[in-house]
Amino acid sequence: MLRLDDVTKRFRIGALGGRSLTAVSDVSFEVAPGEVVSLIGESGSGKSTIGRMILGLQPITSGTITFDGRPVRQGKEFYRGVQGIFQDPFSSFNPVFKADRVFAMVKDAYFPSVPGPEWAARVEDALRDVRLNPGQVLGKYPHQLSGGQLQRLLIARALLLEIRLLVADEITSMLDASTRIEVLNLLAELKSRGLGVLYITHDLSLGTYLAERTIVLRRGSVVEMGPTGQVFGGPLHPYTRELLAAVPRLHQPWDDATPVDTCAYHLNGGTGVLAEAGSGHFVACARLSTCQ
Amino acid sequence: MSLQVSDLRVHYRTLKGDVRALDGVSFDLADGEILGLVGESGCGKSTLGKALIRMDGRMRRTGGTVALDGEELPIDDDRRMNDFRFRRVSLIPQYAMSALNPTRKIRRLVAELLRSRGAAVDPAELESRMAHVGLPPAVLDRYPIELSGGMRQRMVMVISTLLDPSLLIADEVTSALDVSTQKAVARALLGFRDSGYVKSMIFITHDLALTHHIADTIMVMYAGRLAEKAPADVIVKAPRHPYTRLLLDSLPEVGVRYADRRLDGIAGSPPSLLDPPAGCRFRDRCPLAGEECGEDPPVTELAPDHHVACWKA
Amino acid sequence: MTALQEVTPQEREGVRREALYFAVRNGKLLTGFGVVAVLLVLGLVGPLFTDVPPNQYGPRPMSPPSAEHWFGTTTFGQDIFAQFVHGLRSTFAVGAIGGGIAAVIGMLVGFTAGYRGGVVDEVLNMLTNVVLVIPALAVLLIVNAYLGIRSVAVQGLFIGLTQWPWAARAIRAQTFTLRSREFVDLARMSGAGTWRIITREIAPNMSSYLFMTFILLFGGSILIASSLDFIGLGPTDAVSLGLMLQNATQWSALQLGMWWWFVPPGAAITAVVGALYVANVGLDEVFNPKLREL
Amino acid sequence: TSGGSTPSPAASQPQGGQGAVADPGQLPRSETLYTTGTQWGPPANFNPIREWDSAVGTKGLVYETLFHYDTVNAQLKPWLAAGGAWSDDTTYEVKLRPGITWSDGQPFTAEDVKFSYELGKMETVPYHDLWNWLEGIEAVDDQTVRFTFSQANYQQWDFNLYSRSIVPQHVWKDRSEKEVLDGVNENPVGTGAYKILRKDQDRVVLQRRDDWWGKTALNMEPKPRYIVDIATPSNEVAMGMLLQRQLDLSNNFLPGVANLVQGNFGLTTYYNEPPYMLSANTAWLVPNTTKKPMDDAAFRKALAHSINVKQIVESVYGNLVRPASPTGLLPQWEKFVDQDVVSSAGFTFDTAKAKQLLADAGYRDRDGDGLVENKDGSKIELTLIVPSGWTDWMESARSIAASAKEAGISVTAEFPDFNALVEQRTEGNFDLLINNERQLSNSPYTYYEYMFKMPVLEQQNTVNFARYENERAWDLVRDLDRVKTDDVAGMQKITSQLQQIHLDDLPVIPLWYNGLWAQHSTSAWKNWPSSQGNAPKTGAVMWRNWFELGGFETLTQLQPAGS
Amino acid sequence: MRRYFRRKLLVYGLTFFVAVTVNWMIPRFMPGDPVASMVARANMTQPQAVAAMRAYYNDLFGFDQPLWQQYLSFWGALLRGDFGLSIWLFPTPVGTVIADAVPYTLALVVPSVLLSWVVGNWFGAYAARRRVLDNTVLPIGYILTATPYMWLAVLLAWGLGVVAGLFPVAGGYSFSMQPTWSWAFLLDLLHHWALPFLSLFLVALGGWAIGMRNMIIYELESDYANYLSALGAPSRLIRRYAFRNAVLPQITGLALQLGVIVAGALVTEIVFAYPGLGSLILKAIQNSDFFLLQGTFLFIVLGVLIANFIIDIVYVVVDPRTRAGMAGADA
Ligand SMILES: Nc1ncnc2c1ncn2[C@@H]1O[C@H](COP(=O)(O)OP(=O)(O)OP(=O)(O)O)[C@@H](O)[C@H]1O
Ligand SMILES: Nc1ncnc2c1ncn2[C@@H]1O[C@H](COP(=O)(O)OP(=O)(O)OP(=O)(O)O)[C@@H](O)[C@H]1O
Ligand SMILES: [Mg+2]
Ligand SMILES: [Mg+2]
Repeated sequence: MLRLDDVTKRFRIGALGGRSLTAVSDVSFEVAPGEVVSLIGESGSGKSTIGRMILGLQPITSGTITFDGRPVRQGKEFYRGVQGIFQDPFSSFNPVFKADRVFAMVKDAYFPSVPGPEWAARVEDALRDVRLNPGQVLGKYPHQLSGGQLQRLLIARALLLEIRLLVADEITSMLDASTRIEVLNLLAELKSRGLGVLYITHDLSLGTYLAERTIVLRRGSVVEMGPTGQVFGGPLHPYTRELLAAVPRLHQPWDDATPVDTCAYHLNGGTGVLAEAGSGHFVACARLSTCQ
Repeated sequence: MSLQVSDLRVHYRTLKGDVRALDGVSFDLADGEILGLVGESGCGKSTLGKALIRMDGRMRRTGGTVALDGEELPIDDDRRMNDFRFRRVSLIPQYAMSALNPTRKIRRLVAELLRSRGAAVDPAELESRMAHVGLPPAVLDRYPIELSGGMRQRMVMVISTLLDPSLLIADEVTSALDVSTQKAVARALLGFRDSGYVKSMIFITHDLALTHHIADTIMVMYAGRLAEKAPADVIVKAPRHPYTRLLLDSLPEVGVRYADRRLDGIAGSPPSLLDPPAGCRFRDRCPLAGEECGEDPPVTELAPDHHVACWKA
Repeated sequence: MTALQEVTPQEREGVRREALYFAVRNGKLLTGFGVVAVLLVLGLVGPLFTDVPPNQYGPRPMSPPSAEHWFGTTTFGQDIFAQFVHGLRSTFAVGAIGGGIAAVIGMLVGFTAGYRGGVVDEVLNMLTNVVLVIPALAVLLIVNAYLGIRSVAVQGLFIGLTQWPWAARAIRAQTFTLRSREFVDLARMSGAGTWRIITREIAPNMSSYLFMTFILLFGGSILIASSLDFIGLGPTDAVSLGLMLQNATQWSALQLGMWWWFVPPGAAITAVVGALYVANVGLDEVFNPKLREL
Repeated sequence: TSGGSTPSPAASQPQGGQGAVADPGQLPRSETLYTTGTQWGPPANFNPIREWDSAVGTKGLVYETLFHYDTVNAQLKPWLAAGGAWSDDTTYEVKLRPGITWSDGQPFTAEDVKFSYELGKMETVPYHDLWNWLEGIEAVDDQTVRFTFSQANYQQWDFNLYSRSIVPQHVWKDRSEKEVLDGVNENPVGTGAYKILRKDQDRVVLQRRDDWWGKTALNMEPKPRYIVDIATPSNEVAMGMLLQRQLDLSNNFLPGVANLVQGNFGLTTYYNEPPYMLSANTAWLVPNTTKKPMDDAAFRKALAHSINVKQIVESVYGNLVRPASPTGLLPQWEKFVDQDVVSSAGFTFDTAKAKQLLADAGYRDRDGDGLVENKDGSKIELTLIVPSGWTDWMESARSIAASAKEAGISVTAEFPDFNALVEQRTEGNFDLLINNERQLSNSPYTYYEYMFKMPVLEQQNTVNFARYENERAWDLVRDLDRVKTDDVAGMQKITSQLQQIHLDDLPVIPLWYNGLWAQHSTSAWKNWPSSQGNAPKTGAVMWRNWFELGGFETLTQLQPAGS
Repeated sequence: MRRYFRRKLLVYGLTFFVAVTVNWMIPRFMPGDPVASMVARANMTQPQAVAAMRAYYNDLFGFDQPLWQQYLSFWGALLRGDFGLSIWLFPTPVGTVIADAVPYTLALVVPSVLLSWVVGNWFGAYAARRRVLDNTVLPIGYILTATPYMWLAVLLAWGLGVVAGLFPVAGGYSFSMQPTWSWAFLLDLLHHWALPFLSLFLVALGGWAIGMRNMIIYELESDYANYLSALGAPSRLIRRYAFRNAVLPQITGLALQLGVIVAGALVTEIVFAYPGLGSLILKAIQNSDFFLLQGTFLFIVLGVLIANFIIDIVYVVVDPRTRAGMAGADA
């Protein structure tokens, strides 16, 4: 369904100089219908950039991204099938308008001919799907709603379009623990209805909760990717291991005993060629054989 | 006893009335102790931190006292409080990334700050503390903007503790960092306590798991009040307050899969602090709530050092 | 144009209700708008009550303020009060036209540059800089001298055409921060076009900022217009405060002791512009919680 | 009359004073005359050929002419020349004064005079047209110059005698045409009573030459040792400086100065009552007679009757000017005014009469808007242009427009940029304008030349902007030129015919006499010209080309205020 | 860094090009014929003489060449520093006219710009967040910036000049003086300079004070200020930091304001008959002296450009943020 081939993105940065920064380099992967792929990596590793390129919101420097075989590009047709939800629910709503304007915008663009009452019914259905009480959320300003409510409004909005791919960029980072888990549960239900999801996060625990497959990103490059169980159960790349070791876990102290071995990843910055280490499990490590 | 907070009430004055962000909080903090402060967003964690060092213009103490090393802190007297700041109480702010004046080199900044507080810089000591958090001395000759976020964060840690304060308040110092930096910073904080740079510390965060790793004691707050306070392991392993338990339940662990075990959140949302209802404030969301919860639950010491404010605990 | 700060748009709870609350309690805002409103009403209503045409010669030249001539008369016996109220009108008109045009151009350029970015931004930025660096008054002098300015509207037009760059710059910077907001992307994903996003998503978010920009442009236009009038490049077919000043000076009003001819127009310009600036600071305080008096 | 308050005198004291003499950089106040009102910007050149923009005093104080013209007694006054006479109808002989030297010590001779007039042979020199009727010049001996004419235009010749600067041949002889016309002529060498001491952005400082020939030959001495002529950018600044007593003579138009003259400010003018000033030139309303309906003399007459000149004189000028006689001839030419003609054909402000004249000529209001239409029914919408920034004229133009409207003629005042106005005037694309480009001179010839000069060209540069064509009038003007200047009766005969034509046809409508603006402060210098007692009757004026008309003589009559 | 200067230079180059081109177009495409007005002023009557003069001046100013050639030779002359001849002050070269006037204008503009900037900033910084000062003295700042330059100037000239007699109202130095290197003369220069300077200074002062006050308030709310006060640093130190950081944007503000201040100087010079560029420009306009106008205009543009360029460099040097490339939008 969605396919990235050797996608690279470079930014020009700095007010004075003409330095350039490679935010994403040579990333390739696929997302199938009904599949949740989680994209994990530290801050600034290029996760959001990938998401935005998939949504056509940012031009690609090189490589191709196709959806159903066609290159992505802005336009009504494309967005009918692909939608995104961003990190910050508060900034996803225009603060000067009522929150339900996001529905009106969808109607204006995609369903201009649907009569008002019917549209209202559809909106209410979608809201109930995301377990929101329409009476509680409609007609309010964004600041009058909680982060979880806003988040679910956005998901409901996407549902109205019967999308097939959702790019969910850190959609829970602002939420407290309990709301967070509710949003994740909702995504899981949608997935079972055939929705493909690209789940972007830097929180490893959340990544594993939902995803079939996991992609670990470091400085814009994929260092390891494969079925979630394999990546977390038997991480091959030292960086993945280090990440996992740094995650604070409730019932288990930080594992100081697992020093990160001085391997190629430390010596040469970790760029290796992606090589298949197991079925569907790829690692980019120059010393894959020794590490294993 | 390094810090004693008793029945502290701090309100924010707003147009619509007072926001009772801290509504009668009491706790003690021993020398050498690290207190982890957790709780849902908006429950008053930062308010507590600010109240202990510098109240902003809208904050007003409406009751309670704070004593540090047996001496009462004049927390609502900005001028008198100045004597305590930095020397006795210090702070690593939430905004540590932007807490350094962008147009001064670090060395000069530190020198000027210290001189203004009547202290002199000991270059050797400074460099050794920097080394402690993994900062090379060369950092001193850079502008803050030339440092990465994590470096700035660590530099602020060093600066804040230069005068060996008794109490250090660290407010969400790690939430903007990725896991590996987070770990390094947390380690450094522990090291500061161990080296005696600070006597005790309040570590404010919303990440229970992280707190668990560095705090000796964890205090859970809910809607401006204390919910539960106990040694870290106890909170994690044997929580008594229903809120603490639900909070812990909704934390996914690495490796936990939706397909395997579905986690649930806490339904509902905390009450408004503008005009909080009488009685237990968690009542509306609490699965155990009963008749008696209409009354304010007193804080009781269930076990040594294990304080809980709940009728059902 | 000095007092405009870059304010990140606020989206705190109840911004608007709160803003209103502070607005009606903000002394600066109330004084500022109060003064402007009084003078505006005087300019709008005044001419209806003075039946003498402002430039008509009267029988009692050079007379000091009296019950008959509230502000006295000129060397030619013209009623200064009549000129004053008509002049206020043109002053407001030139402010509105000049400020309006500059605001529109500034907004067009600023929004486009800030939103589109890239090459468009570079080119517009270059244009802005070019216009910015060329001293506006010098250009206005030349344009005025050769094309001749007949009416307040034309004067306002020319002022507007030269005054926009700093506004464009300020708006560009604001747009820059807003365009990376996620609701803009959301709008795009709802099929909205560039123009629609700018007008329906971005602009409403900076309405207070835009308003403040307009206020400063308004005041600036009045000052520029008065300078032009003063050096004899004012509209020939109109009465304006600047022209009154020019006439008063040329006919040596002060030297001949006719302070009542010279003082009111200058004082009124100062009052209007000063009040606008003060109101602007007040607005700033209302919309920016950080600046509110604690 | 103006009510209002009379301002009180300023508290300031005259600056400078005796104490300052010790300072070499400072001009002694009691020996220095401060003037302004001629120069409006930095002094650009000292070239006497550039009579219109050379620095103040270049002609008159530094360079001199053969004669001066006495406006009071209406006669030429020998200056560099000891005398001159027509030896026959077409030959004029000038005898020069002996013993005159140039400021560089060289003697002044007949060759210099010959050379100076022969410069006019260059096409671009302003008096080039002299050579249309001047045949040749001969320096008979060192003191005698003989001019031979193909056609003797006596009136014009007298004008040339007191208008043309004599320049030293030994300095100028190698100059090219470009240098003669455009040269700055730094360090001018002249015969005059002053030399240029220095110049700066806003001033020219002249110093008296104590070896000036006139001291003995004319028994005259200009009193100020120094003259500082200041370029003030505007009248109000001049007024401020007068009030501060930093200025002795202002030749600016200072509106409201009547109040100051009446008040106790030590300011005087020629008359101490209206019109305060002598008259310098006539301001005319010039209709474009090639356009409808200004091509109709009846319409022009009606227009003339509609103008309330009295109101302009009183309100705009505060009585600083006086209304012009219908002939427009300056008061100094009063003897040429034919009162019979004036009373039969003259006009006065009379709105009813104006309406009557319009109606009689067929201009009627057909659509009831109170304004008349053309005979063919088309609307009349005239614009009256004066240069933008000329405040008094702008006000006057507004007044004319208003009073014309009263009579039913639609006139709007417009104020184009001066340059644009010049273009319209030159091309003839205007309806009405105000003009005053002829000054007082030795002969009404110059006045009528302005009015009737033919042929009318595509571009009219300086005269006959009305583009009025009347062969007979032009013939009369030329006849006037050929009358000897002492034959007053002969001149009168012709001028009265010209007045008849003028008043019948009104190619230009005289409005008022502009003043010879001169307001003097008595704080440092006294004995300024005045109508009263035996004070000098000459004009106190530094304007270019006016030194020969009495301006210089005024300087010789001044007395230090302390004496 | 290099890229930054390249871009700046490009903008300046472009501005200069545009300014010069507009400038060149003025006398050629605007109504009114400069030669006609020169001829008219010379008071000639004879058609032949008029034609001769016309031809002569057309040739002198090159109006008889094809336009493109005029344009090219204009640039050529310009690069040689030749601005042509003034019409009004014929035959003085425009360059000379300007050179004579410029010292006066610079003497007026430079000190008033710099001093008002320094004093205004200092004053605004001092008043910020100090209730009494903020509410009593700063309104004066607003009034001052809102005052039309000429109104204040005329009031000063009349009040302190004519009525009080403390200052002269016209001229660059006493008309009785001759320029020498003596104290008396320098004093006299100062005496004449004082009022025009004061009027420029006062108006600009208010603007800077307000701008600075607002900046300081923002700075005092910033994170680093909060941090410092949480550590008990005295407000003196915090204000010093705030001042330094707030001054940096004011430097760019200075560049932006230059054009405005030049305009103010123009009007002020006219009021005080100060023999600088302002009076020249006015007269050039009134006398349709296109060439002088061109020259002065170019001169001002050049001055503003150079000043801007200097400010740009200063800014990069003093603000470490620009060097690290974090300053965001470029100036
Ligand atoms: N518009 C932009 N211009 C310049 N650089 C950018 C831009 N957007 C992103 N970057 C840079 O690209 C890199 C990747 O950014 P990205 O937002 O994709 O990271 P991320 O993995 O989503 O991080 P986070 O977890 O903090 O959201 C970062 O270094 C960032 O600074
Ligand atoms: N300046 C203020 N004015 C009014 N109310 C405030 C102000 N600051 C905080 N509050 C309110 O006080 C309560 C406690 O805020 P506080 O910042 O202490 O929460 P917190 O626990 O630190 O939350 P977080 O985890 O989001 O940092 C909240 O309800 C908040 O809305
Ligand atoms: Mg991101
Ligand atoms: Mg009619």
